[in-house]
Amino acid sequence: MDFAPEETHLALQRMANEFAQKEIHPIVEEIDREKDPSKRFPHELLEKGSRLGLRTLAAPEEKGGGGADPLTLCFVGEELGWGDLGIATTFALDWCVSLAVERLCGREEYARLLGDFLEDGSAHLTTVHIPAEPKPEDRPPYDGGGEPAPVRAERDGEGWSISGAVPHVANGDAAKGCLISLESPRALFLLGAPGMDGVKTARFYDNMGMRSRQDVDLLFENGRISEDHRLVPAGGWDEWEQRVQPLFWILPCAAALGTARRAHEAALEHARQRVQGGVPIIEHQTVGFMLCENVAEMNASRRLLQASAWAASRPGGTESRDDVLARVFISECCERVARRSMEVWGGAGYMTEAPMERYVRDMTSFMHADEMAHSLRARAMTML
Amino acid sequence: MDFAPEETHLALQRMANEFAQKEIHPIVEEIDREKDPSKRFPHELLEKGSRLGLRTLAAPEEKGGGGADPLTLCFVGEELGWGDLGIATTFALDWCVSLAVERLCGREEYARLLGDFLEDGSAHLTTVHIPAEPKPEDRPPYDGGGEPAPVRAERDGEGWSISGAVPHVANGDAAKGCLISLESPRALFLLGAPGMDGVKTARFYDNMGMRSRQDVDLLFENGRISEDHRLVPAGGWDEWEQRVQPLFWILPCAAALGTARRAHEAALEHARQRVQGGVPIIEHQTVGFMLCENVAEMNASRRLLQASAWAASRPGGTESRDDVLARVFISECCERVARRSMEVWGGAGYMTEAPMERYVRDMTSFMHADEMAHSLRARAMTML
Amino acid sequence: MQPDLSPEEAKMVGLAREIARRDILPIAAERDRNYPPDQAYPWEIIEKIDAAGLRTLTVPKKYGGFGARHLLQAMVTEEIAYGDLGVAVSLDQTYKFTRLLTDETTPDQRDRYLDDFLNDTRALLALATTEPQSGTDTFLMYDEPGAGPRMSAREDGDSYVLNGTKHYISNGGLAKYYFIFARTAPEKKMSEGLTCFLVPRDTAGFTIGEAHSKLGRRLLQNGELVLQDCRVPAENLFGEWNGGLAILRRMVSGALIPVMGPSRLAYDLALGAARRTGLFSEQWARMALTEMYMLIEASRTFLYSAAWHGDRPTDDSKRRLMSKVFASDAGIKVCRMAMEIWGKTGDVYHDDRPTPEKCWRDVLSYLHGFGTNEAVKLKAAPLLAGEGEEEW
Amino acid sequence: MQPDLSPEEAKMVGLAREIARRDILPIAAERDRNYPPDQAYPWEIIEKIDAAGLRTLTVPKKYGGFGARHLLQAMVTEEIAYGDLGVAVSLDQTYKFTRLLTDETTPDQRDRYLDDFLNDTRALLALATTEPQSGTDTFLMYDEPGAGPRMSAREDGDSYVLNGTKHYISNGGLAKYYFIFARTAPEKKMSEGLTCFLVPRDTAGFTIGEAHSKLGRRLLQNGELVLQDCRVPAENLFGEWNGGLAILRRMVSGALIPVMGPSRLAYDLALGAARRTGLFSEQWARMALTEMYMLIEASRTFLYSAAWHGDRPTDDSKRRLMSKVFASDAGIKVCRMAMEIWGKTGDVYHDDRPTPEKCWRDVLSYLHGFGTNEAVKLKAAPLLAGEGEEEW
Repeated sequence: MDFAPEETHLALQRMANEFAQKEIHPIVEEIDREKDPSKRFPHELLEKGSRLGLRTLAAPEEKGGGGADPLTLCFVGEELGWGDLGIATTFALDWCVSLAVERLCGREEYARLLGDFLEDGSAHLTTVHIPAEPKPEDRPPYDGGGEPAPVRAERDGEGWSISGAVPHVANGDAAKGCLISLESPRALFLLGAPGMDGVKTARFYDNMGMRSRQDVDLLFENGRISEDHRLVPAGGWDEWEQRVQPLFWILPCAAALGTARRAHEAALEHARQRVQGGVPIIEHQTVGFMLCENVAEMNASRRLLQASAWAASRPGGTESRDDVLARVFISECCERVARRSMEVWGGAGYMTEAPMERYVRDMTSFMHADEMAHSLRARAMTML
Repeated sequence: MDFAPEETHLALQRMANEFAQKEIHPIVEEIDREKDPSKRFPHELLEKGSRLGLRTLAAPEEKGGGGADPLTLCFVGEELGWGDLGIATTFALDWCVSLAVERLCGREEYARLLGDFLEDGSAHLTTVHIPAEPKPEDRPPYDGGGEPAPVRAERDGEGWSISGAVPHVANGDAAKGCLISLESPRALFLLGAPGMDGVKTARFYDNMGMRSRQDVDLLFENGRISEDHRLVPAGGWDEWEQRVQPLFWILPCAAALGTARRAHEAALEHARQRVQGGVPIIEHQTVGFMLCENVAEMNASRRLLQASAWAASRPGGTESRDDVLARVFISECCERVARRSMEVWGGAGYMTEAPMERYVRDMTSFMHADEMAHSLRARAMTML
Repeated sequence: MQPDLSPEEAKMVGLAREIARRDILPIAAERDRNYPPDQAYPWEIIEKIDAAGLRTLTVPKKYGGFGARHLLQAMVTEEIAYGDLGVAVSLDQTYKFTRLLTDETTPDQRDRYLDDFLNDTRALLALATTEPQSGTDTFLMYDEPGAGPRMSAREDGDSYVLNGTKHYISNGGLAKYYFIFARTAPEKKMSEGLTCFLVPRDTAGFTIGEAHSKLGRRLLQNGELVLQDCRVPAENLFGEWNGGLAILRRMVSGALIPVMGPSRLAYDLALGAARRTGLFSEQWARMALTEMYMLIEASRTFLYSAAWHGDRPTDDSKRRLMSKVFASDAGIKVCRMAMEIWGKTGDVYHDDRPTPEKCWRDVLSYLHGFGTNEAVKLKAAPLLAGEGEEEW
Repeated sequence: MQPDLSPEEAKMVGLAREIARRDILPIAAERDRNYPPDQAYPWEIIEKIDAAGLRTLTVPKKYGGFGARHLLQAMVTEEIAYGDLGVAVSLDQTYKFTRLLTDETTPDQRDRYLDDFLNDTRALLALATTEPQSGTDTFLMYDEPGAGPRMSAREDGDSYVLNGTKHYISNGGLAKYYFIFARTAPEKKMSEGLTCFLVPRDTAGFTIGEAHSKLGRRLLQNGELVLQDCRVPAENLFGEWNGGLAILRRMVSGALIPVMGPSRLAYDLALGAARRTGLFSEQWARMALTEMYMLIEASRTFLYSAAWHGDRPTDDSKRRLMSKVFASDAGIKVCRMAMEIWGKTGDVYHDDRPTPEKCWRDVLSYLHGFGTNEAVKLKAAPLLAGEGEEEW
């Protein structure tokens, strides 16, 4: 066993950290303040990142990508999340879909399906799940009068006709490629840029945090997917559920850990500067114990994440149950770290002029960004 | 990075698991029931373990030991703790002192100081801290009328004269070697079997859990330590505090994790068998979510522990702050796992005939067995 | 608010407090540690409790009791539980089932049993539902054929013959009279085939099996009831034939647990230790102690509020149920923090003095006692506001 | 117990409830989201509140107010807070400092200001201690030279001249009258050199600096008070010269926070959502909702109990302090669970409807409001029983 990061991990970590510091940090506050959710997505910044290879970091090297495995991506993702959680998870979603396509279809198909993505520095990827029956979780919590009908797929000749709304799709408006998982019959498709033309953004949500990311309802109006779009032959669903989907849970956690770390660093800095009771408050157990909890939870989260990502980097290595639970565990730890860090700042932490309340909003939104904790636990329960 | 256990880890893990199953499990309930705390220490069993190499597993190979590094010891420790927490921590303490002596003095001195330990299959090791001033934590919580004076060391010619009581020494009555850390002046000593003659066991505590271990007050009556017993030249205290002492926090955690795992396995088994509401209770979210929490906390604990132990296995690798906090984090996780597991059993978990309440007592005693959590946090706080 | 006790009520609380500290606390540790489960109950103390008028606290005045309301019952058992939780539970069970004995029995049953209960200074009561195959099923009234108690009762001439085993029964082996639930239409659901019987301990065919050994609350006997062709006269049918579930529903609709008794003791032991050792000068210890105080006060006001409503039209089962969940979790935290303040001695058994570890072991019984906390939540859920807002 | 309100008191609670739901709740989300901090306060609503007699709730009857006791105050602000926490806090601050204005002012001060306060339908009150360099120091009364407020006041003929800056002041910019604490013996400790002054907003040299933008509770203005050679007539000395700490001690001895207002709203929003979406059929959602109910009821009984004692000799500062800690933590948990039940929409801002996320943002203010929870624990600790047992 060897827990030492490799040279390539460290080099990419430095690069991402520099990008976060020089490019992300200067613009995040302005994005956060922008009221119109359709105007927050930082296209220009993401293209800068793309030129550094961040967008295609997970794509095969022979296709011009970075060829990074999940473990390496965790090092990069944490630094990007230290920059900004929304931006980091945008890249993470690109990585997840890219890895999914490669793993499910192999590299030759990859180029056919994601060629546009590789070449277009402004292209991003997303994913959509079409359940057999609409789930309670997907219904709006308030009286949904006037809501569009929930999405459904119907067999239509050689393909499927897709109609209705998919709620809360990450970066849905910016996506030029969409991985579609159809629950019934279990099948996976990749809808590329042309197919996405028939998909409309029906609503931008104004989320409290991760505001540099898009959270939209996508509306399919007689969209079509056909055998051409299919990723795997029938029967490949297990591979998807057990080996590929877990990437979507764990990779974004690296970004969350980065944001938690940034909140903690700000708390540490404040605790060293702020004097009350005659000494820097870091010397009070009231504060010091909170900072200790932060360190312990971040350490545990990072180790758990690395172990999951390492397993996901090997053939047949991942344990879906553990990955699902790692997602819940890490995101809950990171949320607590951010909140505790805000507490260390006292009243100042609650003010918008300080960065602390933004970290808390970001981490809280993270808990709402993908499948919810209860839903993940319910999923893990069946694998006990 | 490589998170795969090595062949030697797995081989020793199997050996320890077998020992736990065949030798430990059959006798632990009887030990637990024994009322007299001076009669519980399982000498015979420990000698059996010693013949398998468990007692001297951490001693240098060239001196006849197992030469196992801290990471390897974690694999073994978890299986022994899966057998019984008291027995596992007894071996863990042997390993800690053995590693400490080797690290602080090198292998030649090791043989001189611990030769008796290596040869005598019934010999165990312990450690005693002599603070400059008695700490509040070491005072009895109730009115201590008639308590012996707290231990103190006084310069006496070439050595020190030690008098008074040291409270709560693990396996103090069985120890034939004792690592003494003297806070003022900062110095370390190893008192071997002959020197231990002058040390009396003043009291056996009747602990609620980990009852196969000894928890005693040691009474020094004009004990003497001299330069002959000294482990390091003056100035070696930093090495002790930063590189060696952390082993005493983290290695026993492997044992705790083993006990937590055993409790969880029993809960899982029960949840699969027990039917209420028409289905096995594992299918109820009330129960399934608790078991999920167990898995998440054990996974996180194990990864954190392995990372700490791996670092401790390398020259200059360990980070004392992280190790201290890992101890607190892991022990608290394991305590929750045990309690949750008992809850899964409902009323049956509270009954003595089931093993569940014993696991809870064991894990709770673990939280009281070494330095307390608050004290560890206070220590870590100074290293933030 | 402050419990608005009458002087007579305050006197009863004071008597309970005195007995707990003078008579129970000094012997509880020794009995907890060294007595076998079937001999640990301190009968000499129940006689003192009886002499103070506390055994018959909930007996209506017309029968010579105190006629206590729920609030007083909760306060008295909390005081007794400061001495020992097991003793308090033996009393609390008796208090609850006294209401069955005095108000829901037939005149004939009262004639035969009430005087004896009032006059026998050691008479305690018990109610028995739990069986090896059915705990939460019965508590949550999972109303399917086959679920719930399996003990059977069949009519045979002028009597009923009961067969089966109950276990974990509080006061099982201590009580003189038992309310026992059995299936009277075995193929049917509980709601259609469960019946309650009043069974005196000396009934032929009724024996106490194992007295369960437990992690804590060891002064209370939790016993196995073994009924083998146990013949009960027809007059001892309690309530309606096949109407047992209604009784059960009222009886498990929310316990007012005396868990703050041991929690307060643990707090006192911790505060004393913190001052004595000097730990009180550390911020973490001060924070821990104020949190303990907070959890105790929050629990007590919640429990008392549920008890206060217990005698009013505003009585609300979900408030009682959830105060049990809250107070049991809070009590466990309080005792655990007290152990932490006792440091390395916090996990040590003592025969000769009160310890926070005994408080903790005792309080842990409420993780499952009166329903596992998770089951209690499921039981309370359907009682949440149906439409619109809660009537706060 | 159940708050034993008089019919008049119950009517006031009812009025508060009505205003909260009819007037405040419908506009709160829009103002929270879209109004700058210095314009978010809904003045038109304070006029309705005034018309209902609620602005002067704690003014003694002899001056024409309702003369409310602490319990009523707690219940009214909780109802208002269901509509919006910020509005409730602006009122709650006024309630608290009304007692200073009516009972502790000199007859001359009352002559000059009380009528105006009673008649101006928009008159609110504020108290100002916090400064950029001193928050917890002042709260915990860290009594060393240099610690605590730095704002200075020097005598100059018939007046005092105040210089310095306060910040984060609740009602800062909204209030008409301010109780402001300044150092009158700068080299000395707070206990020897702190003095309180009554400062009307229109005093020359007194300006409102920044209106702080906050995570939540955004309808309340928290303002910066900038005093530059602010000249206050000698008659506006409030209390004793150099005797400010005694006033401060009473004023920060424990807040009865209306945190359960937004918590109840969040619960209602979650329960509605769970029923509407079908999530209520899942055990985890039922467990979460009963836990929310439990935390709300435990908090309310604790808070009400502290308030009830507030008007009695048994008033106990540590009970009030720790009910704040408990209820704020509980409220945050409740709102967080409500957001979880709202699923992926749980973190979305809305202008046009109440959401649990606004409740959560609002409630988070109590992590620091009226003392950070950790500091409150340290403040309560010395009040724990000195010797022996707590007087429960």
